[in-house]
Amino acid sequence: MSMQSQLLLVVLAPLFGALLAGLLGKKLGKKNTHRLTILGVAIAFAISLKVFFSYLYGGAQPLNITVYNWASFADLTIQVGFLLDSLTAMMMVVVTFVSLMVHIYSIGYMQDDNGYQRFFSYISLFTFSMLMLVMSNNFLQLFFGWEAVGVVSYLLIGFWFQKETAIFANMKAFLVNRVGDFGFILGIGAIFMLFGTLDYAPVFSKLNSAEVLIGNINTDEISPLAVVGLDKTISVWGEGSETVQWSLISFICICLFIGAMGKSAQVPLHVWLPDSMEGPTPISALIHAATMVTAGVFMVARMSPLFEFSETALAMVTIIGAITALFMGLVGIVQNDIKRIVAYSTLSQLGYMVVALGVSAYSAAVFHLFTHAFFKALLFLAAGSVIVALHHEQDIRKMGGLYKKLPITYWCSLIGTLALIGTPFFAGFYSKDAIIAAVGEAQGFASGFAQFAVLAGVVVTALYSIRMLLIVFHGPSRVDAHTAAHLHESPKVITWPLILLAIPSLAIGWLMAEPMLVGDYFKDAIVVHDGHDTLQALREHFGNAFSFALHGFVTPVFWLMLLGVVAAIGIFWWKPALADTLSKLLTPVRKLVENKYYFDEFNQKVFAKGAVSLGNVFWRYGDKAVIDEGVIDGGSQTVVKIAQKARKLQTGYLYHYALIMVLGLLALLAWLLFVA
Amino acid sequence: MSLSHYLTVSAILFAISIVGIVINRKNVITLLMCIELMLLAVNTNFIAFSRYLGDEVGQIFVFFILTVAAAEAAIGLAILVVLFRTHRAIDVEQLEELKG
Amino acid sequence: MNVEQIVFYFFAALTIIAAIGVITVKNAVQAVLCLVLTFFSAAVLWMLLEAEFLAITLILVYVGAVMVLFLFVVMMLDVDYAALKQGFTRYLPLGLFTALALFAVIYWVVRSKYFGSDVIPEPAKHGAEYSNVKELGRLLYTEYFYAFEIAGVILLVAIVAAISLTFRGRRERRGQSVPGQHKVSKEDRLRVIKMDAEKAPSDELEQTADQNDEQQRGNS
Amino acid sequence: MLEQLPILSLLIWLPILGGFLVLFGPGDKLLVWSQRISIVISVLTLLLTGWLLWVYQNGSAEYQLVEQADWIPSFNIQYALGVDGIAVPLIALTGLINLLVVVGAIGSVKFRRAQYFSAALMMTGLMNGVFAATDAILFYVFWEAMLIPMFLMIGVWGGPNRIYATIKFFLYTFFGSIFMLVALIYMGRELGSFAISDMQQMSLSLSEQKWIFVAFLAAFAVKIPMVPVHTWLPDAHVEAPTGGSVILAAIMLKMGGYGFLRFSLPITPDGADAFSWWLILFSLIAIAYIGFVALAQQDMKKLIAYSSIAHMGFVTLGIFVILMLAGAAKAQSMALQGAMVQMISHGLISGALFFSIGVLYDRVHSREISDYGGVVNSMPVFASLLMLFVMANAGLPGTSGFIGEFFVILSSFQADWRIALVAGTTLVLGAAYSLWMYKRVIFGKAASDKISRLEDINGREKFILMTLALLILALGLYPQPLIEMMQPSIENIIQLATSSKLGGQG
Repeated sequence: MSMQSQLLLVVLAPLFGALLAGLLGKKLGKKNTHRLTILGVAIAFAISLKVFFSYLYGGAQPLNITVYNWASFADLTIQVGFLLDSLTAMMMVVVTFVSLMVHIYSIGYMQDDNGYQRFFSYISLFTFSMLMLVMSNNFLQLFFGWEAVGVVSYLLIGFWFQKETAIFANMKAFLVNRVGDFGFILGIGAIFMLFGTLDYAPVFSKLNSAEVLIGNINTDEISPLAVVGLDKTISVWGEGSETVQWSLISFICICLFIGAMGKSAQVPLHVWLPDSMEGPTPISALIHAATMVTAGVFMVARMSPLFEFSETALAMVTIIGAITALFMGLVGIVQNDIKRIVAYSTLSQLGYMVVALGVSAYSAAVFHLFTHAFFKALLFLAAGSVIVALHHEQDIRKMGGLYKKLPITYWCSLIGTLALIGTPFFAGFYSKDAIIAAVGEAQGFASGFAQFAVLAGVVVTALYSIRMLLIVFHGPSRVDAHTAAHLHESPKVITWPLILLAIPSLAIGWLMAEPMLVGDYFKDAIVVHDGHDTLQALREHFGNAFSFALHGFVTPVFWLMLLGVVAAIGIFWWKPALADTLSKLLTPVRKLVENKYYFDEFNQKVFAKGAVSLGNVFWRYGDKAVIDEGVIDGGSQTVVKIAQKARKLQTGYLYHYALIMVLGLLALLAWLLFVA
Repeated sequence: MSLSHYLTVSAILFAISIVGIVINRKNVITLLMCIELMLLAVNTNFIAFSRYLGDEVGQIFVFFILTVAAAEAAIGLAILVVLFRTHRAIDVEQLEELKG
Repeated sequence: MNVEQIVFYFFAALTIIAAIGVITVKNAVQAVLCLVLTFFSAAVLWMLLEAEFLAITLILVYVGAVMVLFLFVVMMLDVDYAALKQGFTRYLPLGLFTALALFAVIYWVVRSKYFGSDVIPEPAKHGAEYSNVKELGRLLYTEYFYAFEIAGVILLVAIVAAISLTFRGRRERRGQSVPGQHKVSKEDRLRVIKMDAEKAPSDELEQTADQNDEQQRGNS
Repeated sequence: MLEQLPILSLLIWLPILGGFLVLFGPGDKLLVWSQRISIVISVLTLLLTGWLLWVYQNGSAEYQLVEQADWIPSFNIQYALGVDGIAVPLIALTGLINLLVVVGAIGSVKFRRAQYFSAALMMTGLMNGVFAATDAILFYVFWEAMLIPMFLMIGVWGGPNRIYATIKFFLYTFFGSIFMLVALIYMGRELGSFAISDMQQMSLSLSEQKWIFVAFLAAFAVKIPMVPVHTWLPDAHVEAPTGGSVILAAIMLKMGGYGFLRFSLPITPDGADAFSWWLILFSLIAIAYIGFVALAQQDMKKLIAYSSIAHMGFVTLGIFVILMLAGAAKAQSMALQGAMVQMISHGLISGALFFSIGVLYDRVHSREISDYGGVVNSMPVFASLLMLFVMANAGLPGTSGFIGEFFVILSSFQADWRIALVAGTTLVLGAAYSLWMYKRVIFGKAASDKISRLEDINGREKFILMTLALLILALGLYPQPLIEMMQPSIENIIQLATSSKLGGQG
């Protein structure tokens, strides 16, 4: 089978699964539906794995494949096609593997739901869309995938459409994402303006030709972009000589990043992600932890040749990422909904990835994406397991002491938590440590703040993770008696995916750190300019995965993490009274954090209400009052009024007519005599 | 006697008839009479010009005007009679069917 | 001042005074008589202009026929002329203004600067052999024959119109119409109306009316 | 033999005569026969459009399938027909929508159904005439004649406030087209010919061009409609019966855009250039301002009507932005392609949306959003189809609604990024009003017993909605055939629109 047909199979197998499940689900029955969709995703996973290994061990070359001409006119061709390189291969594996796990898990999680077939159709469709996104070789298809995952996410958040909160959350998610897409499409517009094409290949090759110039010409005199004709600017404000000009490359990067902010839930476009927890838990794991939300990170990494040319954009990326990493983690500490805690943790971790992008440590970011996908999916699915066991109870205050009853879930959660907080040897350690190291090396704008944020974030991460683990699994049971009586470990279809995800959470960092983080696995996909290479230092003293982890025990990062763990144990387990004292002491801060910095209130009042009332004003005063009643109806009424006045002229009295005639005659005579 | 004298006399007659139309706006009979006066003024003009320019055609014109005026007077009075029969009045102000 | 001038000024003044009388006197009969006087004096002025035929015609036709018609109508109709004269002064200023302005404009044209005897000298008087009637007759029956015929038709039409306007038809006789009485059938005289039985409250009636409306709407 | 078939004449006269046949033939008394005849005629018309698509040769901007005969020789007015790449897709759309409207009317029109069929058929013929006419006066006659069946359709089968709506609709559009007639007559007198292609070659001074352009603008801006002459559309849509709304939205609005492409740009390039900033400004207002207005609507049909105005804003933006893109051939093509694809796509999407609202209206007899809620519980198939249409309306990639917006935003970015910025707000606004409506109507618990007892769509409705859904997806996933068909004509229009008629002075 040729590469093209294999790749097509990767994409189409889940799509067919989705179509069959969606259109014929009722006829197929539950079993056949999940068998079909799982088969589809399994095929995709198998091929993805094969492709991944060919890049990891076989050193395969990047591949650009055209599937069909989407549109071509005026020597512009827009194609649908695949760009296959190491980055794509990695993403394919992440997407298909997590998706496969989630498919299997859902058999158990969704078994009693009425929308069983619909659910499988959606998640297979999501897998298709996400694969289209990561495998795209042009911006149009990227945008297609970008929007398609958004739509499926919309459908899945609102899966339980009778729940008012769910259908509010899904609309919110879609609209906030659309705000990001608004930036994204402008970015694509700018790319089209600058490069005249929508394909990756010409864009990257042009940028590459600029990049090779960096060492060869005096960059103080002329920028390499100017040499290849990419130094266009656009006027942002003003006319004539007083215009404010922006570099188009920076504009592109900022716009694209706004898109990434929407999808990867960066402040201030993060508001949708916590609400998206209204959806079923498997999709929280798949979409809102492992894959879709990392699309922004993937996209920026994919566009690394572009971002490398824009210090401005990178600085912005750093700041946004740092803010998200720290402040969203803080919110996680005060949450009581098990899924929301994990969601805020996701936000915070996404922040880490974005900071890494901002300091040009793209491979660290992508590697964190990779490891995070496993352990965060694991955490979500474990949370789901708890929720199922407790009959859809999500409040951690009504849990406690579950480790005996749910041993597999507990151990998997523990592994996930340890990976998350960055315990050496666990997957999260390698990626997170690399990010922190890279930020430490960074020289750019706001790198100081970023450094503080990522370090403080370590403490915060440990705090909320351990807090959740302790409150849910340890301590006294607060489960109500009826539920407690029936409490038992989840069925195998639920626990097996947990175990299968726990393995990479434990080991993937150890295995992959060498090629991906310090090796040259990403050499064909990610471009880092020489001056920016913040991972250089890491590369030099990395040694091997084992020694790096050992070294991890003596870094300040480890001690900060330990501080967080100890603090969490102290506050939330050992002396719960301390928690109350602290929260009283820090009331204003707590209020602020508990209300998630009032983002939701602000958006709801200003944007949502504002837009509707603005619409009302436009409609009532603009359309109805001015145009309709004023001009249109007003105009016709004026005609009627004038006519009514004019008919008064016809008095019906002959002598009036006669008099007017005489006067007219008089005027005419006078005019003839004295004027003409 | 210059032409101007005759023309002036007819102008005065004409003006008087206009005053008559305006001030006697209620009485249709007076209106008719004023119209006769006006025609008289016009006829006088014609005849004066005819005489002073030595062209008898002007008098022919007067002849026709007299004919038409007589017809007009006859029909006008007939209308007046009909009007009086239906309205029991010849007050012009009651005749406002033309009013818009 | 020669005789001609005296005659002119006298009759011109008489014309004007009589004309003023026409529009001012209260009594309609007097007004008609004033009009007669105006025509008379105007006829004299026409005589001065050597339009003998027309002057005579004016008196014969106008004074003799038309004015008598006027008198006849005025006397026949039972009109309160005094009431009609009300509001006489209300429009006087406007009327006077209009008339004066008109007169001023006309006078501006006809004053002696343009039509004086030095501009258009008075033509010589015709001799005794000149016949105004003959001249007019020649023109009328040759060049203007068609117009003359048409004028005749107009007069005819006027007669027909005047008669048809005022003619009220034959008086009705109160006789018996035997054929009419024979043709009458029951339907012409008697109509049977179907009515609902009497119901006291009025709102029920309205309801049925509403239902009817609905039915109609449904049909349309 | 078949090659000699006067396809265009048949496309015009077959439905019109069919309409008369239904009207004066079986009528309402033999409703079944009226129905059968109407469907047969509609299917024949659609087959003819298929035949047209088959015989139409891509790759040239020349008029094809030309027919010509003297009509009023004393004024050199011809009965001249012909199609190029921008007319063919619109005729195809007309044929399709006609069949769907006729099929859709079977269940939902309750009285005078035969007359309704006949109005729809006649309108189809007349609309085909508008797109196929190559003589300006012939075009004008079809253009105005089309108003009559529409006027009747809204006035007879419309809602409670239909009289106001019809009068407004008629006066608005008629007011605009009168100026067009004046311009056409002026040019015809100067030129001695009313052939559109001659007018396109005609040399005109700048002030002439400005006047003619403004006259055309009055006609086309009302039709399409542009802000601020758009207020007839919401009223007309709200009062019109389902089929009327569909035809109005799917095809009639497109005539404005067609007119801009056929008349305004080629005949008065310098005039258009002089006003291009204003037109772009009003297009942007249509996109952003109307987006907000749509957000405030409580009536589903009004909401869709306003969203149509916003989408037509993209058409006008795409058409006029090419005047600011001198030299950028790719972007110009892209803008016009975007505008044209947007027209076709909007025809499908708005048609589908109005049909969907008709489906709901037939069951619940209300257009108020607040009367609905939780429709998905009783009508799952309908809900999923409506989801597709709503998403297409919000410009989701993969559906046809995306292409136009995407192309126009991309190309207008090159003219000025601020244009793209404002145009891009539709991504948020379009999604906001579409999805908010969907949420309130479809999602949630069943709002009332009535809603929970609704029957899902029947076969007839399924046929209509599925057809449109498939086309929306097909066009979204593979627009190349359409684009290829239009490209030569679009290049021709760009050529005409960007070359000044002022002979080097302008």
